[in-house]
Amino acid sequence: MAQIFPKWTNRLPLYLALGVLVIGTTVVLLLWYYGSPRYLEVGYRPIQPVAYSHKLHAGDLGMDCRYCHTAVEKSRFATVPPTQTCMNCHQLILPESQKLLPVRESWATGDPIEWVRVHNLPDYAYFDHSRHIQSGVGCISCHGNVAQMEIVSQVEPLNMGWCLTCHRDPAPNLRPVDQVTNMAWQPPADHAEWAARFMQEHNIRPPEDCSACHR
Amino acid sequence: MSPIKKGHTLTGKQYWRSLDELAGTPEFEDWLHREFPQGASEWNNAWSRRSFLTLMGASLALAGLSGCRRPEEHIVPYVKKPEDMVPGNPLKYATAIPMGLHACGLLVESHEGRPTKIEGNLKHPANRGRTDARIQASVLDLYDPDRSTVPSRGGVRSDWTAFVSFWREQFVAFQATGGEGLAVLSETFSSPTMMRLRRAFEARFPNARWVAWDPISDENRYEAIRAVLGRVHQPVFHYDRAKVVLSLESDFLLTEPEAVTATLGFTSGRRIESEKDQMNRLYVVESLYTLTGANADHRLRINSSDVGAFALAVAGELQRQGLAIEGLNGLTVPTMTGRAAEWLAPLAKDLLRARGESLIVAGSGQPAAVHALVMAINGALGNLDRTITYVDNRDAAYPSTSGLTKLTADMAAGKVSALVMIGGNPVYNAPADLNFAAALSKVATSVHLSSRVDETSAATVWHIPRSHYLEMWGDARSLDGTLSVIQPLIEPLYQSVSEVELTALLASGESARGYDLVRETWAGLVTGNFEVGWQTALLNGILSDSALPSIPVNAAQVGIAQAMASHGWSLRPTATTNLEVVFHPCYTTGDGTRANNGWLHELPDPITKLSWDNVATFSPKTARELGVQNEDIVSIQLQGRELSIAAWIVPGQMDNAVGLSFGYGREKAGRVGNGVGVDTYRLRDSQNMYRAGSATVSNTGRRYELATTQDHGSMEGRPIILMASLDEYRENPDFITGASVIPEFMAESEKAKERDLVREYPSSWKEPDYSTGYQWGMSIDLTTCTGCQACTVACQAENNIPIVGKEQVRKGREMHWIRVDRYFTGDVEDPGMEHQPMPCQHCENAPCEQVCPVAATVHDTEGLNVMVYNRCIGTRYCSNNCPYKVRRFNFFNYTDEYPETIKMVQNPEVTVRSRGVMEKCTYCVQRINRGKQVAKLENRSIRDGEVTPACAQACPAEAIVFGNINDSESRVARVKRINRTYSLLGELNTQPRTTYLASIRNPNPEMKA
Amino acid sequence: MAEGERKIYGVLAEFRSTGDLLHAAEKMHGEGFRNWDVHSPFPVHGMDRAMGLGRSPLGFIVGIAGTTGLTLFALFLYWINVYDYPLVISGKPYYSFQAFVPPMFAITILSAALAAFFGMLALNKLPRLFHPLFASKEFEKVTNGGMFISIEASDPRFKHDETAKFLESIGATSVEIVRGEA
Amino acid sequence: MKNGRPVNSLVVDEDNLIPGNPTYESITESVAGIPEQKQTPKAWWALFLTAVSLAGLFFAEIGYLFYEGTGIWGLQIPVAWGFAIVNFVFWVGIGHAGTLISAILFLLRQRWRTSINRFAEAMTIFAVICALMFPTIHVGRVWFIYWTMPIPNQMDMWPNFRSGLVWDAFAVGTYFLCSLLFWYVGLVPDLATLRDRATGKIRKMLYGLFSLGWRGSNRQWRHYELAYLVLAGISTPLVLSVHSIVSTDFATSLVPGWHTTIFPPYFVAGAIFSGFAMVMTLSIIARSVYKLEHIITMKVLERMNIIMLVTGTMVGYAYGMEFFIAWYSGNQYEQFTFINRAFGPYAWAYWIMISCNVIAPQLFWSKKLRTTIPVMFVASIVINIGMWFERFVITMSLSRDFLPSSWDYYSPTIHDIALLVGSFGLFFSLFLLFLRFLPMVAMSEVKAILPQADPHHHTEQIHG
Repeated sequence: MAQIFPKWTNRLPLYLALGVLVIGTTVVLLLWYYGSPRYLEVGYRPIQPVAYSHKLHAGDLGMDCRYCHTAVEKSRFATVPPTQTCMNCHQLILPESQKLLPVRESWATGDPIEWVRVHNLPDYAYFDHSRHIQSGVGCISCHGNVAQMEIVSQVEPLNMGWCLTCHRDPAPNLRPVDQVTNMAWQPPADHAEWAARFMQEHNIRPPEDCSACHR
Repeated sequence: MSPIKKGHTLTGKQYWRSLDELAGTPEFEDWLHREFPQGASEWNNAWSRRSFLTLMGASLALAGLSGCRRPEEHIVPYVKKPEDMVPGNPLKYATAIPMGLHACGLLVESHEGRPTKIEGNLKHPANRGRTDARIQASVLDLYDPDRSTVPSRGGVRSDWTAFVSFWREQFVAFQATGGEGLAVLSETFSSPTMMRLRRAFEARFPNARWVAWDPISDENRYEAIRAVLGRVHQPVFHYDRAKVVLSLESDFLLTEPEAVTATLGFTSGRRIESEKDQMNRLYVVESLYTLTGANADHRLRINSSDVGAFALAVAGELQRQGLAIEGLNGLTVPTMTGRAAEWLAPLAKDLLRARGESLIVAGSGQPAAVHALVMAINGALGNLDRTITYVDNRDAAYPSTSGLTKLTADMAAGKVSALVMIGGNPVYNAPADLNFAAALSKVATSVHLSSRVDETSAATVWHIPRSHYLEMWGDARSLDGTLSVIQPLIEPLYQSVSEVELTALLASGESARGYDLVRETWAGLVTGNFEVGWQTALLNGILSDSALPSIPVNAAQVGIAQAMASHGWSLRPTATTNLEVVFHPCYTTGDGTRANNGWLHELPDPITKLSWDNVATFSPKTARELGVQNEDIVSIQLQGRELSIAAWIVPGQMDNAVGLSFGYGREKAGRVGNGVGVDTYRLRDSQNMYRAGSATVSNTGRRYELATTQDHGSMEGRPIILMASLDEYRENPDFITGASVIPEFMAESEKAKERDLVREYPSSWKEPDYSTGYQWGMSIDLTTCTGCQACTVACQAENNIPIVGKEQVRKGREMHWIRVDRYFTGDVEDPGMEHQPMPCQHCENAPCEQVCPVAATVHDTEGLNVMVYNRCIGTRYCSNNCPYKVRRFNFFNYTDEYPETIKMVQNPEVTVRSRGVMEKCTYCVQRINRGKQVAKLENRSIRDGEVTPACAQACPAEAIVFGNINDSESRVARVKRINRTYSLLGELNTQPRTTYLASIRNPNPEMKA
Repeated sequence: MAEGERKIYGVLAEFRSTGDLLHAAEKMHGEGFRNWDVHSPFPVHGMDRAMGLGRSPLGFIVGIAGTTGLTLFALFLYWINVYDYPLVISGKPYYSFQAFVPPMFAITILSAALAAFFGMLALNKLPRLFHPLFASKEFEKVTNGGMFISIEASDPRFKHDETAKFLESIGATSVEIVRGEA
Repeated sequence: MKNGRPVNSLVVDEDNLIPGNPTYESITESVAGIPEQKQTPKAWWALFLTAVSLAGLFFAEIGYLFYEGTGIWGLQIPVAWGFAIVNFVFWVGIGHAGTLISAILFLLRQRWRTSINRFAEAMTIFAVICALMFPTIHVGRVWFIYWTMPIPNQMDMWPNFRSGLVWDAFAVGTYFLCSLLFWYVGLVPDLATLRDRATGKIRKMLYGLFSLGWRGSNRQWRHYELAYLVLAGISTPLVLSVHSIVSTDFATSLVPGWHTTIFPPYFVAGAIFSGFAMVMTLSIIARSVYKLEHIITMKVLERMNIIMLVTGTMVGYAYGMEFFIAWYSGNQYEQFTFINRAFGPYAWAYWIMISCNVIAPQLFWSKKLRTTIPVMFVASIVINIGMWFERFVITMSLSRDFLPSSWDYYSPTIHDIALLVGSFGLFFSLFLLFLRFLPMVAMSEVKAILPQADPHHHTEQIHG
């Protein structure tokens, strides 16, 4: 009669312990997955003002990346091409196409086309395209097989840990410098030995220093 | 397919990335005009790069352990890309900065069309790649948000074409009268194009007049030269050729226009590699404490008005010692007393010993008489054509106060119907007795070309926006006549014109483009194929061997006595007991034109270490007598004019002298400069331009808070700046050793080790291996460093260092990555002064690193102590543990308050720091990385001297050397091996990568200190 | 009342003082009861001996937990500083363990403390919010000043009335039959 | 022997710790009676409302701080640590007395502790809560504070375990948890008492819940006592280590005036000193508000005063020793720092510290003074002021370190002061809630030291 709690409450502590255990782990795991760039960044696929197809140009037509992204070998930025570059061909090819209307407008009015940035590093991280190209890191390593993308999307997380994995062991991502833009290139059987030699010759020692990317 | 991820709500434009590409295009200018309607005082702070860290911060916190769902960001490419421009790689263009009658050659760095950083042009003889703080800061003036954007008539928005048509009418009208009643008031200039157009103007309007005037100038010197040589010649001082220099109140190392050139030359005579080398010797006679005085081997404080008498006494002594000085006869040589008397004999002896290699220079503040006398003495000492040459610069418009006086009188008398002012700001800085403003109100048509609607523009009918020199075509000669093109780095941001374009309009009635005008002039200057010559000139920044030939000046013709007599000049000592006011230009704001430049305001004065204010300086003795202390507001009466200003005590200043600097108290400078300091021009009259006796000073009892960056001026007997005289150094070349407070047992190992001061003590564990690859290090020579602080501003410009404002500086929160410490040495009443640049020392055993809880500051493999802003959480522990206190903390989001234009000056290669993070000198790691990139592309290693931090690059004394200490042949390695090398606070075993070369002075052994 | 149907949990006897309690306990132990217990507002000196209880194993649990915590943390520090991301900090060795002593110590203490707390609860089978004894009104005194001995019906030597008598014989001031629910 | 007390007690002078032969029930009555009061005393309300409004100020200030940034404080370079750190060290120090009384005195069988240990422990917990606030809010980017904890992240970065601040995080965090467990373990039997006396359903439920179904069974007491002993055992080295580690924030730096080996013992002494002062202040208030003179007796207060006298003198010795070592080291920076402390711009703070911490406690040499309530009340407050200034003086060593060029003078802003005052508000709010709803004296422990609690009490003649 003086009992405050019914008998079943004696099992509460057990349930509680189990509950905490289960929920705790789930929360951690969820955070681990949904909180990570692999989820947050990968798959970012904005619609561009011009329905430009990398698949068509780089893939089917087999244009080289550097035709448009001219500065990639000389500069930090790969650079998005000026309207001029589009017009070089499209004054003759499909001059009437509806898809190309924004381009022609830009060309006429001089208002630049506002492309949406897909691969975007925080401003405190300084990535230099030219140095990676020179060291034989293929475009595909970071940007994925753009030549197969109708609409470009982000395929790698591009977070610091991800960068470090390659900086700590670059060999798998190296290729002959003349192959960097080749999306179809496959590493030969003896890639490992080749990479070792290549790193030797070009004295490739990817820095893990903070100062390499942050200034 | 995965859904398109929209960013979290991030309103406003993302300027940065886009701005990079946009700047300089027409769209951008439209935007600017939208952004800054004339006189707009409020601006909106859209999100932009500078706030990125904060932003990422907040969102990172939201998104847990990783990056955020980022905002949608746009890339705005060019429509037509300008050729030879690769986005991401800065370009450098050669141009020149006009400085009145002088000019310095520059290489300006431009990012995607935005000039961001100014460097010296190595090919230019005037500054040989070096700059000073004023030049470094001039890029900020370009983006000054308070510049006027369109011409205005009677304060109403107008435009250039309107003015052109207006002027056409005037033009026609004046042609009839040959320009009767038409006058032009310009700044001094030394420019072929300007002179060509001026002549055209004068030809067109014979009855018109053209007056050139600067509030602060060498007019007295020119007057003397005219009196003695019959016409004005430009003197060129070759400090590099002088063994003995006597400065009679000349601050040639800082405030004189040719400071950079002079510093280069002077310090080249003081750079010593070992105790065997020779040093030049500098005597300074002055009443205020100037930076030149601070660098003197012997300094004599004396009343400004007695300097002339002293010069005459020196002349007399020289004669007594057997030097014949022409035309001195008839002048009574005054007798000196006290230290001045003790000086004469040894000084004269030293000068005689260095005949032809000595140089006496009088300050611009000294009357013409003194300058004339100095010419005579220099002549007699055989210095003419050696350490001093004269050139006949026909392209120079020399200043004329008498011209201004006459013009103002006529204006007041209504004789002037139209006045065109090309630059200048006479309403603010004309001598008070001329009452220029009143006179101006009598002029029917007044036009003012000015970068902003300043005091003068507000009083004129027409205001025409003036182009910044980085926006305009022009040309300029430096003192020796070397000719350089001024070519624009960017299209004018606003509807502004250059002085050249305005003058052209005045002269021809037609609006012309600066480019054509300059080319037209140069057609007559370039020999051989014009296009080729022109392109080379543009490339090199100078016209090769355009330096003017020196005019042979015969000492005999220097008839000083006659000149004196004819002009009624006197050198008699004024036995003044009452207070003497001595005016001097402010190093930073100059004559006041730079008063809206935050970098310059925040830069502390090298002597007082005060920022954001000007003060009346007193010697401790005088202050005691007047019962005045620092920050007391004193009232100064002078010839019936009164001024209230805060007092500051400067040990070593002459007693009974009151130092007042120009350039403050602007009312229409802009949001930065308005109301900063006190306008001292109000005390100045045309008779006493630089000094005035019989002032009375009283303490008002009120106080005014001043912001100083250094509260304590004594070294407290600590081994901070190690010093010796040249003789002491020769006796004991290793005087460094044991000079610091190292305990005995350590001193042993100290002696044992050979002189590479990076490694000092045995370590109790295995130290990291720095023996391979690049190992960066720096050496700072305290012997040559003058303390001019060019490094400080250069660093501020390069590294996006924020301006924090007076209140924050007063709190002790200034952000300069490299500060220059100033210490007084010796006697309290008449002390010596030492300066020490203080950047991060990049200790190998950096105390800051071990205390950071998040490893935000660590070492990299090249020995840099790196500060990772985006990892920093802001505990400030590192700063506490830094014995050099070189770390700076963002207590607020300082850059947040910046107007958008100012953000355009920021260097995209350097992260803009957000609130709550620590920052510090990085050895300009962005430049190191750039150097590595270039080297990598060319598949080689970085050459010595290829990578230079902003401070080293600017330093006009070449005191800072940077490089790879692993390469024993590199300059820095060699300099570090000099036996004067020591590491500051080395006994803490921090093992700094930045070391100092002890300060050596070269006093005259025959003269008592 | 419903008590009739309710199953007997055991007998609860009250005693006057700690002295009586102790002696009673000695006797109980002598009689060889197993499922019985002594209840008092505070631990009674010498009671463990009287009831013939050995040392609590809690000590070992704590000791093991402490050392495990220490070892794991030390290994973790070694891993992050030497393998995962070695950084040159103030020119010190990667594994400058001297500097890691304070956190190691803290972790040791922490794991020990947690072990002590949760170990104690586990050994005492707490929390246990329901207990048949709480049914007794008298029993409320136990946290105030009351001294009790309880014997569970499950005890092999438990005999309804005899046990009650026995308890009175060893000094119980009152004896109560406690019933759990059916 | 009077009222037949046993002679086997470890403490010689134990006569009437609890005067007037109380019964178990009377103890329960007087202690448990307080939280059961139907009518909350006016005095309590008055104190509580003041405290809560100050606590409100505290959190308002924190809000403003997060909005504006640390610039609202008087901080600068060189003095980059100001009130926040001073307050942190101060509050951690306060905490120490609690653990000391509960743990160390327990191990030393100092039975007189039982009347004060409960709220001394409570005080510890609340003080540590206040303390933990400051290092958290004083960082520039507080939203990244979790970076000081080893949590796996996308940067592959870990905290720097060489940093004194990380040590702090671990030490103080551990300290907080252990104190909490220790306190709660002690509470369980008393909560059971409240449970059994409770009338209202909710009170029954709550006390029932938190007393975990305690039955006072000896099989439970057996583990319980050992757990309590173990916790006391590990808390002892912990409490000594915590302030030692806090002191290494300063001692492991190279700032002259910080870089000293004497800091750990000297900080611990200081902590105990200030902690006891705070306990004194609180117990005087508590016993007068709740009429507990018969439980918190003059004897107890007097013993605390003696401890304050001793620790105060130890602290005084440390002050002296600092100067001696500075001179003896022959290091001019050290020497200057200490001369500067006594005669420099912060001399005022230094002499406040000396007079409050070294001179004030000397009063307690006199029996008369150390047994007069008003004297000890004032003294206890004065001592805490002094101890706050000790931390202030030490922190201000920053204002003048190696290079005179960087010397500067730090002066706090209104916000610095508001946060300091506010933290007291938080502390007292929590403490008053504790007084209102929990037994402020460990009943079961007090009962255990009553004469009649000893089984051999009446019967010892038999065992001759």
